[in-house]
Amino acid sequence: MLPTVTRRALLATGTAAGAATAFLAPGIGPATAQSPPGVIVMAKQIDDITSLDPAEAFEYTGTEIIGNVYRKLVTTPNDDPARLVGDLAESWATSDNRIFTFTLKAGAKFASGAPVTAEDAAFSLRRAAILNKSPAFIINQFGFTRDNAEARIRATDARTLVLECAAPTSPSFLYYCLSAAVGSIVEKAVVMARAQGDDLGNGWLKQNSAGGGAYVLRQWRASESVMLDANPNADPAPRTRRIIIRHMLDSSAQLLGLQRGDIDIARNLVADQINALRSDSRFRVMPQRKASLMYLSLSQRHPALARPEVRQAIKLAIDYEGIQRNIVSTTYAVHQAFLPEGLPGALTEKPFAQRQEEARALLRQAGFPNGLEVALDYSSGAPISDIAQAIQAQLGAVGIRLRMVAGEMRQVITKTRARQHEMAIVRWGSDYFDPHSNAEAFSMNPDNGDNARNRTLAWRASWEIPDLTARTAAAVTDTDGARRVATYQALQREHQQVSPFVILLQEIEVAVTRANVTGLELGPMSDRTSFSGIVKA
Amino acid sequence: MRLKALGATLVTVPITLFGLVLVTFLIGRVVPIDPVLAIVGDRAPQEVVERARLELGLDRPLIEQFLRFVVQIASGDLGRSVMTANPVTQDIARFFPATFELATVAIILASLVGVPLGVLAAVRQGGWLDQSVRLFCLAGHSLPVFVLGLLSLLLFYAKLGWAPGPGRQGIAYEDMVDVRTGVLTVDALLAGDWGAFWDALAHLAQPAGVLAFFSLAYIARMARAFMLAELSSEYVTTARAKGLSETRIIWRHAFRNIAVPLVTVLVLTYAGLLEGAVLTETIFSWPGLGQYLTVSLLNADMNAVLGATLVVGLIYVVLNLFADLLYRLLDPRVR
Amino acid sequence: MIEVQDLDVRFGAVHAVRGVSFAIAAGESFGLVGESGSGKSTVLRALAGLIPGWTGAMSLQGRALGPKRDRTFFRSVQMVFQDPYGSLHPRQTVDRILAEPLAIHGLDGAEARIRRALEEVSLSPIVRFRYPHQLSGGQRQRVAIARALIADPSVLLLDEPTSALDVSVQAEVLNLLADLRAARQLTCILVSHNLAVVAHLCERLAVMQQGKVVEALDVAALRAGQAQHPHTRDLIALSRDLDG
Amino acid sequence: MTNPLVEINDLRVDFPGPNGFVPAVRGVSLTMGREKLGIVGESGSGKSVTGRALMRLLPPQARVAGSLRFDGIDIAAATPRAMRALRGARIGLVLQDPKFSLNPIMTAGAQIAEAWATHRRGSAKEARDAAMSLLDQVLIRDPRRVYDAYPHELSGGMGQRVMIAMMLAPQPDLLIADEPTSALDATVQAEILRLIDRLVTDRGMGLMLISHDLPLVSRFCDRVAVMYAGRIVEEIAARDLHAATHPYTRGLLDCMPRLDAPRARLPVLARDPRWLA
Amino acid sequence: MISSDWLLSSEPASRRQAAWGRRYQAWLAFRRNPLAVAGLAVALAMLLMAVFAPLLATHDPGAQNLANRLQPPSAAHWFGTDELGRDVWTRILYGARITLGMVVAVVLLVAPVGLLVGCAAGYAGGWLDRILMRVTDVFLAFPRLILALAFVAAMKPGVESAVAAIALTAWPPYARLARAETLRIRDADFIAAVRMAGASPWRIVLRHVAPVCIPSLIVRVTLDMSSIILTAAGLGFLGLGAQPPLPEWGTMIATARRFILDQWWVPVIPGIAIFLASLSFNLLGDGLRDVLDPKQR
Repeated sequence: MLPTVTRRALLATGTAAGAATAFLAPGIGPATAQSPPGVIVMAKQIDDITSLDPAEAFEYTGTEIIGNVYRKLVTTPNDDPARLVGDLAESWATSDNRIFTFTLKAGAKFASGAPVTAEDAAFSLRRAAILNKSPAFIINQFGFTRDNAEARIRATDARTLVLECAAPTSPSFLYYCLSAAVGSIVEKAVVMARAQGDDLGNGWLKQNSAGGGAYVLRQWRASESVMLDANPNADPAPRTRRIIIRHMLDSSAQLLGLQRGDIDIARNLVADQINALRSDSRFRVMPQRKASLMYLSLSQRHPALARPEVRQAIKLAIDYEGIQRNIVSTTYAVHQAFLPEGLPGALTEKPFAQRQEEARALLRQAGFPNGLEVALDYSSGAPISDIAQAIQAQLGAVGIRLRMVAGEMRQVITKTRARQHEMAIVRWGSDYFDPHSNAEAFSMNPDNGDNARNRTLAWRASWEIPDLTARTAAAVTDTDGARRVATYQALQREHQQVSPFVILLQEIEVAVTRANVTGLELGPMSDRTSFSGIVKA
Repeated sequence: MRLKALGATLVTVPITLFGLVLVTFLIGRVVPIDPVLAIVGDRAPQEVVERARLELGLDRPLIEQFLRFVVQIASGDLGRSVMTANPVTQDIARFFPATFELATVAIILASLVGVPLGVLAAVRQGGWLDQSVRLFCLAGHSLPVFVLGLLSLLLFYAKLGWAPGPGRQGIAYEDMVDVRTGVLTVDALLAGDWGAFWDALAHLAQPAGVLAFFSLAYIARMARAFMLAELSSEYVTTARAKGLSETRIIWRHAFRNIAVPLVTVLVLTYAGLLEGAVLTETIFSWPGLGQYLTVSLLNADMNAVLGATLVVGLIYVVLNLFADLLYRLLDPRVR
Repeated sequence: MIEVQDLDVRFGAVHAVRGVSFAIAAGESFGLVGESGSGKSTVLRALAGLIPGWTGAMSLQGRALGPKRDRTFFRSVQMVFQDPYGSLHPRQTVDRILAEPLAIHGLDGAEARIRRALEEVSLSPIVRFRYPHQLSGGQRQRVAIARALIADPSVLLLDEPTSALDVSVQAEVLNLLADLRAARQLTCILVSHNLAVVAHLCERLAVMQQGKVVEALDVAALRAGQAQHPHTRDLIALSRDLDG
Repeated sequence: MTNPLVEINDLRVDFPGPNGFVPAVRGVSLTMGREKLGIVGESGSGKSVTGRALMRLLPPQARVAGSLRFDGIDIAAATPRAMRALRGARIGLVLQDPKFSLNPIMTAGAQIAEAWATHRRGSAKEARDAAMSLLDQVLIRDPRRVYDAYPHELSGGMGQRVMIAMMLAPQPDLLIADEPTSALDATVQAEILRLIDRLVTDRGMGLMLISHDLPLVSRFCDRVAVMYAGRIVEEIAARDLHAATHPYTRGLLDCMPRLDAPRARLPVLARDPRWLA
Repeated sequence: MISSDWLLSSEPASRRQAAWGRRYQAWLAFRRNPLAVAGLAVALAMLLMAVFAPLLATHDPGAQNLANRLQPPSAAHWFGTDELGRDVWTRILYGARITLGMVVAVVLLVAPVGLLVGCAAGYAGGWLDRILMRVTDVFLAFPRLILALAFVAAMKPGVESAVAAIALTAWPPYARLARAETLRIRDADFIAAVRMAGASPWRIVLRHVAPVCIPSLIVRVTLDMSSIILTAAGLGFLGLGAQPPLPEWGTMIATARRFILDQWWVPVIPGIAIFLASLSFNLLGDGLRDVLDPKQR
């Protein structure tokens, strides 16, 4: 998934910080303005939205909105994300791990009032496969293509949907993939009525909705606001009539608005601001681990970084705890495995801590008694730039001198995608709620050539791993859920020791609401964040 | 003579715009951000990436890309923005009124304060008033506009609660007034909604004030300089010899003479505000053209960047032309 | 020495000089008289090569002059301008102003030449390192004359050299010019609106009106009241009227 | 004549320079009635400063000492309001170059009408009529066109007529003309001076004609005061000018080239430091 | 030898004495404006701070101490510590080097180019003038910050790019100014006199026209220094200026602005530094204008 957008990261750093509270000590602050009753106002950086068509949207905010406007066949509850539950589907089954049958619940309706049929579901999945936009691979990895989608995704009756995969697959893998935003069910009649040429209604659906979720999209103004109105046919009905998401780039502006009562929920406060609000009874701080990692990528093209001792030395030179505690205390947690906590199979072991002597010894052993010099690409916004500087100092202490190359977030990504970096700090969010999403990225590299078709993160680091690739690929097809989890844990342990990735931190999303606002549910993936329970007292 | 000069100026407009397109295009091509990234994301399969690259025509020779782009612009089509999924023209129509409103109010404020200050400073040249006006203006011009904006927000919004927070409009009025011109204050008036009007005006006050304070120095300085030159001229002596009062001499004679160059200064400052409010728009979450341009640029959304730059350049050129015309109109000597 | 044939100069729509012709022998002093806007200065500037875009023919010592003049031309032709305040570079000392032509033409002995030039125009050596704004109008015009003569030209073009000066200073400058002319056998063209000044310095003169030479005559005839053209007679009458 | 129109007694004016004050006028005393007085001197002799001091039009940095009286009124002590009532209404001032001394963006007529309206009560129409009639009086053939013309559209001579009309509008008692013709061609120069001469004579006003041109002044004035380096070195009736005694005056008269009498060398003025004493 | 008598002599005996006398006169005039003198003093103080930063610094500007972050001013840390526990006083000192260095670099890049382009265009006229002025038009028609942003984005964020970007946006007004000055004097008699002396166009432009433009250019440059500082800070604010860990003042504000209320000194101290530097250049330029360029007052 797209790492959160560029400038918002730059500007997110926020200004006014929690200290605004100093001005606004209870009772002596100016009269608090109030957002209108029955309306929830949420401040968020929403300039990453480029489309609200579920077959196309692939960014945090877009999928979050889609998650509230559409329903999927299956989903996972946020209180137990490993458990699969039906959303529109009542039941699902497979006999051979290749052909899957879903039975839809009776009585579910779209916002238009029309009932949700299996044909709508089949149409939605076919549509995603045929349009083949960025997130389509989540569905297409089961063998669906523009040409065969019609035949392999079928509604056999009003409530029965049959999916025919190209090869046997782990059922949980398929179900988790279908729970992604791209698996959202759209209303065929409404969408096709707006179709232009062969766009299957994509042009219209970018800015409109045709779903059955808790809310309907009333209006999206790019980089300005999103307005959601309650879906009259929703079941259960949302508790708030209207939700307005306002684009606020500056975290301090979000904080001030929250304190003034102009906004009910702030989504992009930074660590120091959150710390200051924690003890304030007028606010509620809600943390939620996200399936998003921050890591160092060490290009294996660099001769020194290709040495296992050097990689290990770097892993041992960094003060993970110090960075987390001092720089990103509330917004990141130390995490050292490629599956983020919350995803099935995530490994919580942290084998690395700062051991400078050991690191120096490893460097000497690798033949660098006088240390070495490496370029570090990083994006220039906080907190990454702070972290980068801390890492520079910590690696410098063991003799690895970093040449700092700051850039735009997308610039760093462009560079790593072109395999032009030596060392880079990058973030990675899981694409869908299955271990394979990250496993594929971090430990598969089927073709290390420059013209490879599958350019995973391992490919970007030029890490040639035929054995790991095969083992990771095999894990997907493992139909035994428990064994699959165990396989992933083993992979992660090995990966921690040998990989050219120094996984540093896992993101914690923190929403801060006013005390009278309840019911916001943050999910580990943004399409799991639910607005339907939000209510203002 | 006059028409000929005007004609010559008009001929330069397309040349300037062409240069603008060329430079923007070149910058767009060397930005080390993959434009495809903004469309398909970081995780899209290689096949999707390549298809997008093909659709954008990025595989063609640079010259061909440029020519195609020029032809497309010439036909009035600025393409579609990747960021907003809208045609760029439509985006600009939406973002520009916000900037226009902000810059207009700011220039009005700055002129209303800056011009009299400058004139008074000139009249009392060397006196304490002159010195304090000087210091005040220079101080305003020495403070980074983002610091000023943040401090203003903290003081007037957070601490005193006098001004509404960032944004163009209170939540209560969101989507309540029909968009006709895109300028919220005007739309509210057209709709006869006084509440919405005052709300929009209140939201304008802070960002416009900050912008105005920043431009004040330049305007006052120029007004003072022009005024000093006029006050030492012979016709002012004549006016004094006629027995006119100082007030009349200053405002009816000298000021009317500086009005012409001053209008030019104001128009150019205004052009600067229309294009240069990026930082203010950022601080005050003002959905204007400056913000649109910056975000597009940092996302390598080149259609949007090129389109918006072109429009801003066009506005600048047109305003320049307008200043020129106004000069010809107001000053009998060049008629 | 100098021949001007059918000289025409236009500035945009303004036809400033219309078919002016005259010829001057070596060592002769020739005057051009007229009111402001009569085109007399334009003729002089065209001759000096300071105005592009003229038509007609001009020659110096038999050699035709083109639109561009080379360095040898500027060795032999020099000019003194009307406004001594505007003709000296405001940021250069007298020394630097006088040294410039020497540097351009690569003449040696700059030190001696500058000292001699100052002496020649009766300027005290103490003004040498002053800036123009530290000099009086008469001193400045002397510097301008020294600059014109420092590279030993044979032709001197004088564009209203005294009209910006007080009468007492005018007398000094006119005397100086007369002396220098005699000493160096200079060929001079003097442009002035003042008939008396022209008569004082020149042997022959032409009267200009609206870009045309309306009458050419020698000074003796002028003094004898033998002018034919009414404009010339008007000028003479006024001159006598105001001087009388 | 009971009261002299102008009484100047030991006027001294200094201007600030980079190294302290520099004297411009050093003890000028002068009396004039409703006559035509010429003040002559070379540049820097202080003649213009004297004229402007009388109207209190010197820049504020100037230091003025001595007494200035106009029709018995103490100029130095007059309130700004009283000064405004004097300026224009009782003393007019014609400056050298109409290109600069007229407001470039007001029509000629409007500037005349303004001068009239400032000192007379009357409607806009009356002011306009008065301006028209004044333009007529300064012998402008097409007053209507000139009324609506901007200064840059007028020739130098026309501009100077407008200037004169403007200064005569409130019918002052004294007209100070500061080099009124030195920016003009000789042909026009004479016309303007004759016009001033006639108007002043007709109205019985006083005229203070300030000029560097001694012969010219002597032709139009009754009396000439010759200034040198900030003081008056000689006061003489114009018709007696040929009998001037002061060597400076004599020098000024002699040093001009003459059309009727060729001279090989021009006599040069030898400045005597004693003149300053 | 160098006494005020020697300098003020009305009869200088050498070119050197004349030139210095002229400068001394300007200084005497400048000295009469107290605000300008204050500006000069502050600017000089900052310059000295920059030059002697290693001597004045109390710490290593890069030394981090995460356990000691955001400390208030104290005896150990005169201006407190920043978000990574570095000494703010030391970083301000070293920041002066970067900020002033950027200013100087921009000026050195821009002023000669603008001067030459403007003088050449103005003096030559014709097609050269037209081409050069169209080019300046293009750059003037650009939104300034956007052009700088685009340029920095096209290269990579950092001091060099910021300098280049600011220079790119700053030269057209200089060219315009120099051209206007050149046009004003091009037809003056003293230039005609030099032409009459046989000087080549280049000699005229370089030795006679350009020196006349320099005073107004100096004034403009001084006044622009403040806007260079502000633009650099603006780029830093948007994350595209000098990059951490470089202690550039604008970048320091940008990274520390989130602490403005609790640990105010972290963003406010560099803010004050920028304000003072900017104000000092503004005052200095304002005073210089009165001395060097009286007609523009």
